Amino acid sequence: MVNPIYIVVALLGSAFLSGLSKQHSSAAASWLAYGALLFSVVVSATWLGAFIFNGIPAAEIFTAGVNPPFSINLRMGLEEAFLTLAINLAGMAGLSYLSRDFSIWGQKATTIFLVLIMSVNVVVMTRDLFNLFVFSEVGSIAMVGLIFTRRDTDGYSAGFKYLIAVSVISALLLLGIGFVYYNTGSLNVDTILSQSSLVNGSLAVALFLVLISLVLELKVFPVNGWALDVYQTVNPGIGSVISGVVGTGSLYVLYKMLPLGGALWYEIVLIVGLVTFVGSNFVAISQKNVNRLLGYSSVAQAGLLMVALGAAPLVGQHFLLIAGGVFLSQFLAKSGLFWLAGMINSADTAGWAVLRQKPVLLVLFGFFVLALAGFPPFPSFFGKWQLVIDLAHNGQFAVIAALLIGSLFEAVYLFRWLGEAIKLPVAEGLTLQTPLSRLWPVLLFGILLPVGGYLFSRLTPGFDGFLMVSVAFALALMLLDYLPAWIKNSLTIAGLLLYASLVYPLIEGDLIRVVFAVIFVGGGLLTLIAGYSVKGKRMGFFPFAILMYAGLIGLIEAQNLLQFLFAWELMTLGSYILIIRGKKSMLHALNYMLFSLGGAYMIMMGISLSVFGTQGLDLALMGTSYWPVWSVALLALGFLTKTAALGLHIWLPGAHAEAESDVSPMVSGILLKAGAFGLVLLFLAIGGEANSQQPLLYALGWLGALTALGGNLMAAFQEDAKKLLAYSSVANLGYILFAFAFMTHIGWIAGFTYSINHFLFKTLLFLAIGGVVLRTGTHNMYEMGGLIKRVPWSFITVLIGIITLAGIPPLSGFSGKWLFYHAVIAKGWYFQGTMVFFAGTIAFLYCFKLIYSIFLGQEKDHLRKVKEVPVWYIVPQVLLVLAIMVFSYRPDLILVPLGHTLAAANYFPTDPITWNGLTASTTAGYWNASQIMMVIGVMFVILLGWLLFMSRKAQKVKQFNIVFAAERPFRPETTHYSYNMFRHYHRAVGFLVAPVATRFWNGVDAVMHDVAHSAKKIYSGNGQTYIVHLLAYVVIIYLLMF
Amino acid sequence: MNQLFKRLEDSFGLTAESPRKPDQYFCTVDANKLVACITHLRDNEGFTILTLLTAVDWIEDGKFQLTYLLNNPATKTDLGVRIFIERDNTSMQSIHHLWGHAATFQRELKEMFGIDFPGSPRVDEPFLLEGWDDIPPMRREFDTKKYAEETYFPRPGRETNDPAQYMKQKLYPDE
Amino acid sequence: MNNTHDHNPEKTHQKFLAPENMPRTVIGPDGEEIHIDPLNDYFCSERPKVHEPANNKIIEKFMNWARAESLWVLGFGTGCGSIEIPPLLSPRFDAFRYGVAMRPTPRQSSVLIISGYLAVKTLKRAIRSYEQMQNPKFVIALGSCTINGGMYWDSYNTINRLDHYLPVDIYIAGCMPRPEAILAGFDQLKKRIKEGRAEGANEYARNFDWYKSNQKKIIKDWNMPDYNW
Amino acid sequence: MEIVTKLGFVLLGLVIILNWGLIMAGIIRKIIARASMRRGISITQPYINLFKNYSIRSQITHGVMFYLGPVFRLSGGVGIFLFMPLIFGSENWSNFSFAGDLVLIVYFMFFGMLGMALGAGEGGHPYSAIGISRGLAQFTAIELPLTLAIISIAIQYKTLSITEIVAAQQGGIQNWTLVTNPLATLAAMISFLGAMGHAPFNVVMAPQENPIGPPTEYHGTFLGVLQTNRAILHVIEAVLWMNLFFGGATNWIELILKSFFIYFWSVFVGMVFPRFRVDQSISWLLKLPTLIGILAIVIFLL
Repeated sequence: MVNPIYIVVALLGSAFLSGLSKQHSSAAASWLAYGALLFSVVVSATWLGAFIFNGIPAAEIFTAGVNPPFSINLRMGLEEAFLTLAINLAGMAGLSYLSRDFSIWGQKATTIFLVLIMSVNVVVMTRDLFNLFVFSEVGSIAMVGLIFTRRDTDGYSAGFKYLIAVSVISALLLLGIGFVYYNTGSLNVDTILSQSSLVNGSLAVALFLVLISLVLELKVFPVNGWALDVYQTVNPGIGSVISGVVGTGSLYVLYKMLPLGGALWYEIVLIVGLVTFVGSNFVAISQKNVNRLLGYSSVAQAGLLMVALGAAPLVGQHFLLIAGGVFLSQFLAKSGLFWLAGMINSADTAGWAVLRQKPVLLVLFGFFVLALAGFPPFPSFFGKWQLVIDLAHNGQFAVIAALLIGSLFEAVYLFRWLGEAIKLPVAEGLTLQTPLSRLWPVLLFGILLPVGGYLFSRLTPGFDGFLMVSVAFALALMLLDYLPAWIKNSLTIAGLLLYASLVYPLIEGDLIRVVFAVIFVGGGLLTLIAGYSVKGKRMGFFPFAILMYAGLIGLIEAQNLLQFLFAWELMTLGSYILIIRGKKSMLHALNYMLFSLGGAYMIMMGISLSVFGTQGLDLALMGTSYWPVWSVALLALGFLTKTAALGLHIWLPGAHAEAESDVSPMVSGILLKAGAFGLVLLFLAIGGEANSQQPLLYALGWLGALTALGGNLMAAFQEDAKKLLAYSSVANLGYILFAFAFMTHIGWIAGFTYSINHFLFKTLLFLAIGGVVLRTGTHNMYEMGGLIKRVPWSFITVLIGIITLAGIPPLSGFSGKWLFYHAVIAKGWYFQGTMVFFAGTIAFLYCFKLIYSIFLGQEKDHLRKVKEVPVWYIVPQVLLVLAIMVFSYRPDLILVPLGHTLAAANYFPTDPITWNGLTASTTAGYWNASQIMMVIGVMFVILLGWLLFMSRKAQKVKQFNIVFAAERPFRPETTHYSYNMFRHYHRAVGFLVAPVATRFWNGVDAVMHDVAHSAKKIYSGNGQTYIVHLLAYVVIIYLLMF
Repeated sequence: MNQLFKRLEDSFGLTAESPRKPDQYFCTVDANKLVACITHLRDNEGFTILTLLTAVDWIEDGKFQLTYLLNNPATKTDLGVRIFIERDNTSMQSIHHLWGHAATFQRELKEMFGIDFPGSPRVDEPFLLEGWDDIPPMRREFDTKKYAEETYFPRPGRETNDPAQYMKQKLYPDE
Repeated sequence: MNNTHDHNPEKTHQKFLAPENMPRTVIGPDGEEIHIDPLNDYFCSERPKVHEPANNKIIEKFMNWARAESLWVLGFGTGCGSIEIPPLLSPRFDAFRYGVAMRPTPRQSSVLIISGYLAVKTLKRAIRSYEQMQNPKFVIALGSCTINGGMYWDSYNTINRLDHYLPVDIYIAGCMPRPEAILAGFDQLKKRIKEGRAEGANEYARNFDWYKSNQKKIIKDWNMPDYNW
Repeated sequence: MEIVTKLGFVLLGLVIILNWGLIMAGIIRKIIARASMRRGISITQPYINLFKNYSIRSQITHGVMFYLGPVFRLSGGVGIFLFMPLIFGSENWSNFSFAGDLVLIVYFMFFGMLGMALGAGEGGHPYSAIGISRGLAQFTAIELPLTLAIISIAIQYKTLSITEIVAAQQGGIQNWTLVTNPLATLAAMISFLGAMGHAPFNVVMAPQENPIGPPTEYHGTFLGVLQTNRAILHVIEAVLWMNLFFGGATNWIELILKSFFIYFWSVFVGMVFPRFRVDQSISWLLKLPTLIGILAIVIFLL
């Protein structure tokens, strides 16, 4: 082992040498600096390796051979090794990144930089208070030096503000250290800690001064204006150093010192951190300036780490996992983001669209954003999860709620930013500067993120590495993205099948899971088949498609809540990217992401409420868990955001309608079922029929009915075919929610039938309509018309689709309706039931509008040469039609075993449906699907034959040969009755579809932005004000404490 | 009314005629002063309604007479303003900007007499005579009877009698 | 029937072609050019066919009986006679009892009543409506105007003889014939149908060129294929 | 052999229903005529019209759906017939009612509507589409009181099987739903007005506003098929109402009389009231009749 003191020596030495070197030997000097940093990296790495693999104890290093307090004593432990490694790595990468700037600023800059890195190394390792003070002063001065390298008014102003603020903080620190020494006679941290039992009044004040200055050093909200001004003005490369390197040092110092303050200080740090996290993220919502935004984000992440720090006594042994996960994500991601900002040179987030010129960087940007937002597979996901769970076990629900709200705020700006980068047009004159010296740090950190994620996933209790396989597969596909689409498509299909076959043995006995697995995997295969019609490379599609499907299958396979949430987030992530690929879908995708995250956080909150007092995260144990009503409500709401229940539905229509033709069925027919699956799990967990949540279920039943009505009404008034289908999905998920909320055996059978049917016909319809949209280039139904001659196959499938949708016998939609009627009668939810049936009749309106406006009526001039949709669209449709036919003819094939399953698991012990052959009957009625189908089929054929015989000589005429009051129709456009088709209906019931939900969410959005904008006003830009803020903060905390 | 005519005479050089009925007057103005005249009548003299716009073919004089019949709802008086325009390649200023419905009258005049009103909306669209390719039928040089006989397959054996002659013959065959 | 005006049908057709019937080119969704010839693309240009009566006499007789007893009249009023039709349906005359009913669409009607003088413009619409009716179809012409032009015999714009343009089954004289006369006319029509003599539709199809040339002589802006299906 | 007997009875029933539908239409029109001081058509006129339409020689077609539309429509009517038990207590006259209960019939009504909609749509005539859009819009509101009434009687009889509902009403007029559940009956009878398409709910066909709505383009055999369906549908829907609310029928005479009076109810109201615009009728149906239907359920919940 190399003594870590040599890190200091090497860095300091190289700093001196480079300072001494002349301009002409600058190359040698910079190589020397790299060497020193590399040396430091290697030293830290070897220590880290030794700690992890050999498990050696922490090493204490005493300089000058004297014991404390008369020497500098350093410690090298696991944390120190990890952090110094991070710091030195960041130093090396940062030096490379800044090398161009340094070559302009001169050798002094390199010197200052090395000194800075060295000082932070010492700050991390030192166990001596005064030493700590000295080196943090050294660091600060070096920092100011770096800030001053920007030689203009802004730079000087920011530097001075920094200097003043740091001086004030240092003064407090020095004062505190003096008092501590006075009281304890020691400056060694460990010595003081051993005496902490002696804390009396004056020592407490001394410790207060020390700790509050350390807290202030972390730029807590809202007294951080000085730091934000610095972030905004400095070179992003230096920003990354402030955020990554210096911030790390400050945090670690606080970690070291916090035990001095005792339990109270942990609480304070927790609260301060929480305020910082939520406040900074909130203020950042209305921020558009990239560097300042990054500043806010850095501060917020520091706040999050402070929360972790403050929660250390609560989380116990998981602390390193939590703090490490969050730290690693934010360290890598934030550095990476700063570096990217430097390459782009656009003050506005909108300028980041230029990243599309280098897809690799865009992917890395995505990595960074996702890591910050706490998405899997990145380390912060595991850290946050463990933090929430541990907090929940300690009953800290307010903290969890605040954390989740803060995270949601964070997601607002992060995903807005990501969306802008993916979708906005590239601004004129912006270019990406990507010299290798700047590229490799970003690449390195970007690659480290998933690697770190993998490591942390291994460390997190209860996580099964199996799920990571799919992530690895997606990453591999990302690397293969230069291949043609059909190869990748085949690979994706193969991967999906492989994954499904691996998962199948795990769920084989559980029919409920199998049904959903069939929906997810079957739907995935069918929609991916449609993907073969895409020519070219289709970059950035398949990795995310597989991610989404992996997430969906993961939901089914999940053994515990962590895996469930992991899969849930993977699915959200994959579908987000799929949705944002659509043409005008930037805002819709953002909406989708925010609602999904909101839902996911509600799920997390619900989980945390439910796991309070138990240690079990096992899904199998859920049934026995303790279920407070709020927990169930939150979980249900979380799942309902995915199924887009009324009020939470506004993200759906846009997202589904603007997505690509084969993505719409993925997200509408299949993805929505994830929410339904969640509900199924939840309702089973609360005990099936014998649950204690009747009032909540009653409310959910009404919500389902209202959703069905509202969704169908909205659908009837759409002009956009895909929006129509999307609203129809809203309504159908309302049916499903309604059916499951019955919590009776027959209700659940109806719910499953609906889920299966909706999957079948909605995938079918979206594929068919998507194909037509692909050919006609428009979503607007009134621009189409008469396409039956051009796309007969699509017409047939749409016809079958809408017959199924409308629940007309003999197709399978009717089975759902029949079960429904009987479930309603049995349950006694008459009025809700009536509302749902009313909604069902409204479905006719849009079914007719859909098929008539597109396929019947007058053919338009510009669509006269439309070709039949690609065969790759037809194939899955035909398969779906076959499935519908089989399910229509023999519903018992699924329903009978499903009934047994539900009854056998003691969830719904009484099975009211008796199957006599193919006849299903309840006490109230009976139904035989096969007989109905045969009777109707035979009758239909006979009548058709009769009419064909009678009209065999009919003259085929063309579109304008209609009776038009003895006139000629003017143009097809003026003769096709489609636009605003149900205007009369709107006049009668239009008041029901007033866009209340949209107005509400727009109001929320506006208020948030306004408040955030006002909140920003505390940052006046005046250095003196900032100091007043600082001091006032100290005073307030002091008053609060004593 | 006479005062009105006096005023108009000064401004527009109009020739008044004696009234046909107590509330119906006619006058003649120069064609190029017509628009100014009826604008004045509409805006200042209360003749706010254009009752009709019609034409008479004075083929012997080589003139078309256009009559703009205005009505003053306050005094319940009609005033017909006449102009004479040349018969050949004739055209007249449009007054559709004064009364929207004048465009319809003008369209009819164009169709039936061939009087053009440049700028009048849809003036070239046929009203009744879809696909007419002969001279406008209301011009007196157009021989309606001849046209009808040539075009519409007259039924052989049809007799036509002048009612006066016919009755005379019936009642007083000797005279 | 000599015609001094020299009509070149093709030239006239071009001259009066409606703007919306002009051939045009539109751009399809994939940028392809699509040539539209409205007359051919929007309208069926088949000629009418002769539908011979059924071979079996008894069946044909039965069918003719049904056709005769169920006369669905197209609600198309021309000239002053259109005011004589509504009283037919009033309680006083009650044409319903003879199986007469009004239908609003030519597709379902079998009787076209030309109720008075026909301007060329109206004739065009009457012909279009007649052609959209299905075989067998019958024409009743009311009043002297349809017989020989009546008081409009020398008008520049009113036809003299309907039977040069449409195959007329029954003429009902009068100016105008009263509802009683019209009822009598229906009775005559029924007789004709039952006797199998009301084959106007087939006559029209057989002599289609003659009818069409007569029609086109005065209707110069027909603006659709010869037969309006 | 059994299936042959079954088919025989089904066909015979269909023939009876069809003929009764045509005769009933004639009688009703005769009554209407007499009410407006006319002699009116002969009772056989519907037959003649039907024969006439089937004997039209020439036809045109707008495409495949132009054929399928009427077939769907007639299948809808015949299908309801096939799944409807006609005579209570008679195995032979219960058709295929063993295949499904009331829910099946309620949903099968849509089958014909869909067919009409598609066929009319293929005709390409804007008035057809306008008629369909009006009809569907109005139908949503018409179904609402009916649904409430059906749920009400389902609560009352604890079954959705038509046969059992009829069975529960046997034993005299005091057992009819009309007496035992008058509110549900009232709601359903208002629905019936809409289902029959007489005034005040006849804006769909509205001859004065658009040429007869959906079947604007239909003629000849196509129209004949639609007329056949109309004859069957009117009777069979009256039979449905009869089964649900008026004690069903134990023999053909009873069926014929009851279906006549039920159908006559819609004609009677139609003679008296003028026509609603479509938005008016929807608003109205969503108010009073819906309220009546809700009350019909509330009474059972109390």
